[in-house]
Amino acid sequence: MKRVGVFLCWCGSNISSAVDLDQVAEQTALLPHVVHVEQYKYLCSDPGQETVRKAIKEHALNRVVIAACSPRMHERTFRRAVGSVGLNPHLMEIANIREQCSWVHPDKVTSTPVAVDLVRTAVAKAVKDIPLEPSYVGIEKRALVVGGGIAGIQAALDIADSGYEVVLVEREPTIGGRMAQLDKTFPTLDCSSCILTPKMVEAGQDPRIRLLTYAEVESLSGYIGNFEARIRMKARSVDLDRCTGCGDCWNKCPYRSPGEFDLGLGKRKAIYLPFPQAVPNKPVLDRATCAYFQKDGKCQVCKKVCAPGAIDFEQQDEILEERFGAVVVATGFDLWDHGRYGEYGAGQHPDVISSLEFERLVSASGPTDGKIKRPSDGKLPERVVFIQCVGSRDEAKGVPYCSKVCCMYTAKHAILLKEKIPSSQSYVFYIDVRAAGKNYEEFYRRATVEYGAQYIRGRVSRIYPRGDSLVVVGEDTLLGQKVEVEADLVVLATAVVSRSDAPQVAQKLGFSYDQHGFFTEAHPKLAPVETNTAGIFLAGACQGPKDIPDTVAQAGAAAAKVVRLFAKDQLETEPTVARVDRARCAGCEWCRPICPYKAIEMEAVTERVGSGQVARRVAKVNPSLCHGCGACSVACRSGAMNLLGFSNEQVWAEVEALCL
Amino acid sequence: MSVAEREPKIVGFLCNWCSYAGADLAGTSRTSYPTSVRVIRVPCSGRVNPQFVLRAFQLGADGVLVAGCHPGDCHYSTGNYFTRRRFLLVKRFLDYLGIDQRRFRLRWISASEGPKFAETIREMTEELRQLGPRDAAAVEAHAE
Amino acid sequence: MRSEAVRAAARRLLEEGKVVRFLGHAPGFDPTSPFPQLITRAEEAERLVLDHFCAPNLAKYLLDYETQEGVTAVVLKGCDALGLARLLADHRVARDRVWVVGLPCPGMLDRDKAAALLPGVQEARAEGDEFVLTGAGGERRVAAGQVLLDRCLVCAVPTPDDADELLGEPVPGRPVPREEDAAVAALEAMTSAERKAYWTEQFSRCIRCMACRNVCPACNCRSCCFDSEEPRWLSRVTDGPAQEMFHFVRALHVAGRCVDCHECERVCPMDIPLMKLNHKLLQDVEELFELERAFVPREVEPLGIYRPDDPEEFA
Amino acid sequence: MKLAYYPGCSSHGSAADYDRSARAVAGALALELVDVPEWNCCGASSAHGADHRLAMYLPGRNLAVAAGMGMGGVVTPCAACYSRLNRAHHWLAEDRRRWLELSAAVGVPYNDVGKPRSLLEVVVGDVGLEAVAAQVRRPLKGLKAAAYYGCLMLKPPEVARFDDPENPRSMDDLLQALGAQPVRWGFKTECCGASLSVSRPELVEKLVGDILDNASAAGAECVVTACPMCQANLEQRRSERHRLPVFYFTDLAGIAFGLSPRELGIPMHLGEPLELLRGKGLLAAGEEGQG
Amino acid sequence: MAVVDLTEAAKGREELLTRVRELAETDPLACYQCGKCSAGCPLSFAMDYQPRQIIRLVQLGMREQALGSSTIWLCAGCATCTTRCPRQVKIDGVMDALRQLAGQDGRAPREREVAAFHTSFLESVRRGGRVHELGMVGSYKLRTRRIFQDGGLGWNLLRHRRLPLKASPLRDRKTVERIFRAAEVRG
Amino acid sequence: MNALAVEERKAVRLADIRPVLERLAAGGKLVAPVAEAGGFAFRRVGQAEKVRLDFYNTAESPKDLFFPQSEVLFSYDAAGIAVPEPAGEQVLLGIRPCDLAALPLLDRVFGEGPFRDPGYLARRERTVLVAVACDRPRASCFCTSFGLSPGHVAGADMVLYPDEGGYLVRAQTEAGEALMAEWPGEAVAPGEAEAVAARYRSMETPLGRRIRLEGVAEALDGMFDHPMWEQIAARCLSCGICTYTCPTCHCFQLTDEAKGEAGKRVRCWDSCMFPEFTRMAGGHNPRPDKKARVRQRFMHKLNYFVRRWEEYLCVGCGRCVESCPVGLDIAYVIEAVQGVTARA
Repeated sequence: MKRVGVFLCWCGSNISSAVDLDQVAEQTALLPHVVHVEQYKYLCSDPGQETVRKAIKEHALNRVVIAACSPRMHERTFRRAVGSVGLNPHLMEIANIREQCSWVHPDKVTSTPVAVDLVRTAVAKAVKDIPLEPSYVGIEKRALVVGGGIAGIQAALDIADSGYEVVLVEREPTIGGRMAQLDKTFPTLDCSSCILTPKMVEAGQDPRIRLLTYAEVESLSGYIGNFEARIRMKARSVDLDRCTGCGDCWNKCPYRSPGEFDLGLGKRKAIYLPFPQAVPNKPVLDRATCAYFQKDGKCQVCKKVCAPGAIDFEQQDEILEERFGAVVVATGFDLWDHGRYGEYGAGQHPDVISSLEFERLVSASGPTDGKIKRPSDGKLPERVVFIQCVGSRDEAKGVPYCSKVCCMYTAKHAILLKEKIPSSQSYVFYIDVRAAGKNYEEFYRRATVEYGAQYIRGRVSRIYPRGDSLVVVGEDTLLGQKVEVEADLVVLATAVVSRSDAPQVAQKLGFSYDQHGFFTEAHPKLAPVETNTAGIFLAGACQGPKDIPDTVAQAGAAAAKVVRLFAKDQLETEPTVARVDRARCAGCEWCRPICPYKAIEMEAVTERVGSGQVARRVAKVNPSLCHGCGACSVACRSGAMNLLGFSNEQVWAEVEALCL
Repeated sequence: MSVAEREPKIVGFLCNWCSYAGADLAGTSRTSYPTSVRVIRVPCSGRVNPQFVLRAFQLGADGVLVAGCHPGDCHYSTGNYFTRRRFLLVKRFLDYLGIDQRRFRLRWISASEGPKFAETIREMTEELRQLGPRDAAAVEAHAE
Repeated sequence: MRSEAVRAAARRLLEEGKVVRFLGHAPGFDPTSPFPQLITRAEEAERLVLDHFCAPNLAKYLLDYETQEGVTAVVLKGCDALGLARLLADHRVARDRVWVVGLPCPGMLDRDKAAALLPGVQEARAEGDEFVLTGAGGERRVAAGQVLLDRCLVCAVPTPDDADELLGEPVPGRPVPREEDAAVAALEAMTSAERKAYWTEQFSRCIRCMACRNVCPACNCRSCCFDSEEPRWLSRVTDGPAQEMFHFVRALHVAGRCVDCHECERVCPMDIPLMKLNHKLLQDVEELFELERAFVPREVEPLGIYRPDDPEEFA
Repeated sequence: MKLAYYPGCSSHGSAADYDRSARAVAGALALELVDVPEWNCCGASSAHGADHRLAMYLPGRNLAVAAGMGMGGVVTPCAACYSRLNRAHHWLAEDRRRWLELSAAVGVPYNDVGKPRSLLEVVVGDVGLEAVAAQVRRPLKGLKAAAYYGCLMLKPPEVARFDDPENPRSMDDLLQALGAQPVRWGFKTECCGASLSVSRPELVEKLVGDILDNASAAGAECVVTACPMCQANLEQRRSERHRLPVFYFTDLAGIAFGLSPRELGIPMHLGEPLELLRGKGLLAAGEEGQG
Repeated sequence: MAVVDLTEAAKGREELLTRVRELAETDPLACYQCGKCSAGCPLSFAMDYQPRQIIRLVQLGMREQALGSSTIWLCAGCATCTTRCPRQVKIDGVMDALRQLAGQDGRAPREREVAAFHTSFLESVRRGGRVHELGMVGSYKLRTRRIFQDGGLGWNLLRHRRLPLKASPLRDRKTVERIFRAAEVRG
Repeated sequence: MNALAVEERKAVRLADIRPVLERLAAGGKLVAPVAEAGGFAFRRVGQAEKVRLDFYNTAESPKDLFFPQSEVLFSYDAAGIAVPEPAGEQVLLGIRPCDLAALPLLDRVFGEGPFRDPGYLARRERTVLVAVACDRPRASCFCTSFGLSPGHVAGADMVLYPDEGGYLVRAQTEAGEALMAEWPGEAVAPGEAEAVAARYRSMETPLGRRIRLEGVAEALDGMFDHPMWEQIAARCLSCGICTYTCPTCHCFQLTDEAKGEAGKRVRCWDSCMFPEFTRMAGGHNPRPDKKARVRQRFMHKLNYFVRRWEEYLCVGCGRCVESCPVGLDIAYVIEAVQGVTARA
């Protein structure tokens, strides 16, 4: 038997002055199941709550309706009050007769019927309330960090520093990422390696961090606190335990090919260390360029010279299975391929290069030892044109968004150029200079004023060769005239884009990504490092173009979120989650794609039919993942999927009560 | 009460995170609006089953309002996109069955848009008043 | 038409043990209304027929064997095969448990139209673009357009594209403009009140026999919301609101999922124009969500996905 | 292969030579060209600045008539006509309601005849370079040629849908197949300003000069076009300092196939085109005569 | 330089934008003034406004300046601008649209000869269904009173049999006349 | 029932029936066949021209006029309980012999035994039945199998016999005679009228379908678990067409509709073909599958009802045969039973 108690709050005079509560009480008392109606001046106050508690006991109430202010205000308060006398906290409903009645309908004559309706509706819902219990899940206090660039390194260090174990997975043979390829960093012009290398070493040495380089996450299953990852350790052909990193192998290896780290501007051996500061400081054998694998199975020079016997041609890929409580994704970015710009030579002209190539040319550890030599003939370029927004802000051929970092690094390039080749002149074609950051505008000004970079506002239309130089044609839009520059080298600030396999990574790990392949944060303002999958966090440019300071800040934030999770022993989940009526569920899986949290999976059930047993598939909601939005319950035509707390029965009853 | 004076009845399904909070804001800022609306709180506009909407109409609602976060701002990230798709169809379909599509509204109302909520109710009330009670039109057509 | 072919197929499949049951058609009380026939032994193959009156879509019957052992063979026309595609997309049937005997369909005859053209018609055979009807009343040659089912006049998918074997050469679809859309447009041209009156009248005839639901390959829930007690989505009382609710929900639940097979309309004993509801939704789905051939089941249904740039009418 | 052929107005006048070589080469490649009956002017560079509808209807009528011929598509040798036909085709393809509008306006029912193609496109794409090479009797050995595509055959790419609008390759490949040596140069797709040739000759002379300068600098001995407007314009608006002969690609294909300059209408070109061919040893003794 | 009164310009802005959008099937407001169009324009050296500036004039509603410019007439229609525009503005279409608007306004074209050429051309098409080059050039010369321009060239062409004296019109000359009328009606 | 036992009463011949229809329609009590959506239906008619006596049998039987699909038994509100007024008088014109024969079967269910249904009986009481001898049987008809015929008109107050381009009208009861009193028409001698009636009684159905019923009920006694049911069920769609169009099916359920403090109890048709027909509150369903439900329907018609009332619950109207979307034919079932017995 349902016994509903209704409590009407005056809220001082906030409600009572605008609503005739006596009349509300009178009409409410007539409703089916209502056994007790009471008014009180301030229900949320201690004595007010006590009134409710007392009445529950005295009148053996098993449902409570509070007519007061918005549930967004005091739902928790009254749930607690109700719970404290042994009634399930979810057997309580609130009728919002303040914000949505007395405060907006000040005339008693018209407001009172509204209040009556709202209370009746709340009673109708309360009658359909059922007791709800939260569920609890344990937490595996180990973090998985995917991607070993500056974002991943920072996140791993922060988590480890808080005392938790971290596995850092990097698909290249070394950690370091894009930042390792850079020469200097704006706006301070610190050497990139100088600030990155110590962190790499720290990550390599921290006993709580396990580095898995040359490795990739194959799959991730499970849910917050309880993920299971399969990690593929690619065959490196080098036994990392034996290798000392002495360098004999790569010094003796007779085969050279263009090096990835230098973007093909320099050469590396078939067995190689990507760059001198690599962590781990141990080589990898590239089977695609190694004579042993590609030709005759002979050569074996590296094996012969390796004193510790670390070379292992037979090594196979290996799969590790590990459990984690949280995941930080920091898989970084790529640069847009300017081969799609036919008007800039479609990537065919050797002296039209990307800005990252310029970084390698200018880097002391680069293929030219820091001398800016142009690729075609090694000449020192005197006239260098930098073009911004190549691929960025270009819906037609590139991406519509601003890549955020190009303005600043181009200013840096102009400065570095002038420092290295004092007789040079740089020209920068730009559309807008975006220098919003601490000391950024000042830095850009230095490039123009101190270093004499010639900034021309306009997008270049065409680059074509004339003799051994390049003609760059643009408009100086401030002048309103077409301009031409003859250049020795053209540097294109190509757009920052997502990794080409970002969608697959997102699908594999189970969160969403935008139309450009950047990973989507759970909320652009309030949850910028969370994904919509609980327990998976984002750091760095995999989420969107970002410079180093922003990346490091976000990595720290992601780490903080992980640590916050690990600080608990158990996760309590809200009980207002979706639930499946297995008997009704047909297993059509319509609910599955609609769930933003991947909380719905299929399970096999067996049931008796006649004398036999049959197996069939039905949906199952993981309450730890479900956020209770209810989208699945609408997708479910049969009504097998329901949302506790806002069930079909309850909303239906509310509609019927409202429309009386 | 004569037809002209009768206040139309609107059933409003408001999502907890944006629109319900927006309606609360109208209250805290004492922005008065017609007493025509009665609110049902749902976690997300994506929770609103079109069957609820038709039921409200059948039980005598003159208008139905579904309100949720602006597209892109859904608390559950994607719920309102599904809402929008679903009700693009439902609105036309209700109209096709003879429930004038002006009687149904889906609105994006954020937690800060108290005035927009009040304005929506005012507009809808006015329009519904002009449309007249729902059955009258049908009854008239039937009588021909 | 192809009775011998279907019998041979059934015999072969059952004898070889490729399938444990075979779903085809058998003659009814009158040869113009064949019924679905299940056989499980090769010698029963003689019972089967396949003629120009075999309109019933057998796909839905596959649900009956969902949890039973063995592969089921089923005779499907192009339109029926979309019904199977629907069941597959809804994970209600596993493809490897079905053996599709595809019928490239030249169009099925409307037994009422045929009977009106030749009372007592018993048989029909196709000759080019014509049909020759024979029966007690003699023989009559009629144009295909006069006697085909409405749906066959505009059939875009006469041949199943997912068949395990075909009974004959593929038949191309007819690129005929959809006349039903004109019916939808005519309704759209009415005033809201006129539409209300129209549907009230149509729905008032409904006897809630549920045949439309039960025959529909898209209505494949294990338990229908209409049968639910709590909440009582649909009142048992057959008054105006309940009839409206029934038809609104039925149509909406197949919105974006309807395979346009017209079976609901064919089976309706009260001749309620259900396809006018389905076509309206089909048309809106195609227009609003920029889909083509929305009646072809796809992996994710139009209402199971969204696009951030979907039409915005709700600001 | 049988195609509807849209010759364009200049085939009856300033490009009568192109018309000849085009038909001759098509014949050699077993392309059957059937003239679109009663074709009308496509509106060229004038209609689109005067009236948007007119600019669609004029070429649209030709497409409608061509569709009625039931051939494997419509082809035109002229880049300007190609552009206008494609603009109309694109406009019609965007919205089927326009089919009715056009049918009513031109009095011919419109049906899609497929994307209008240029003769170059047909030769390179449909016939194929292998088939072309197979016809070569006199490889154009040592002939350095600048393939000049102009603008209208390629731009804008969503309408033209042919080759890369910035770095096209098809004519270069064709020249290579004929045995010639295409030069790398920077002005392949620059506009020569033909539409202003009559009204603003002094501007056009600059454009033509820039193009020919760049071709000469790249070492070209001749310029090859696939457009009667370009050919005429380059020939007529060049200054004294430029001596490069300007060929149609069909001229060189014809020569390579062993056809005589006369059959190809080459003597109708201005300047001294035959001198170059003679110098390269590409003309037989009997072929040195008049045009 | 004169000061541009933006509030004044704004009065005709919507109308101008609407007409341009209709005729050019593109939105000039998408342009962010990068100048890539002008930089690639082969004729920008001769124009009074850069193509980019024409778009700017349209954005601001400065109809007088846009329709009175030489640019819209000097545009050769090569579509290099449209091909390269990062915002997918059909700039060549905008030029066409502005020429049409100038014609509809009955405005004297800034480039008289260019306009006269187009008029003569279309006249020739309208008359015979196809252009008769000699007739068309003759009419152009009369229109512009430039009787002797290109005399030598004409002779040269005649000599090379590339300038036939006789026209070769359609059999039914009304065919094209009807199309012109249909377009005028749709206008 | 013996059709010949009817007392001789007045008979007239009408060359033109329109004036009579107009008079009946004007009274506001006429229910008659009208054309509707490609078929025919019994509807209350206000204008005589809408009546279609050239109808073939209606898609729905006229049982709805006595046993409505939804019937409010009582309603309540704060003020108390209200029982609806009994139905007013009506004239049902055009009922066919088969449907007419179904009424006595329903009478047994609703009018005999300890629970008599006042609503049903009131409607039966207040309805004047004007039958039409069947001149348009359909291919699916098999009334003659049940001892009926196109001329079986027992129980009607009056009968219209289509004859010689007009109608021969014969009263069979006082009520019928009273109704006929004011009618025009030329009086007909009793012998002539009987001759017409006899001609109809001797007519066959068009396909001459006759199903042997001997021993069917008895045979079914032992066939509850027969595999035949599975074969039959394999075709069934589980829809309710057969039961809802049947003139004799009469299952119903009660439902309460509450709205706040007010509400009503409504009796609605139900169908044994629906899965939830026998589902109990706890979820248990004694007839969990199609086979059990299909069997129930035929057992009820051909066995259980016979056991209780010694009559088959079928009149051979052919509606279920005609309307069944998958051609599941009751005659086929009967034949199958016969086949089983023959083999046994």
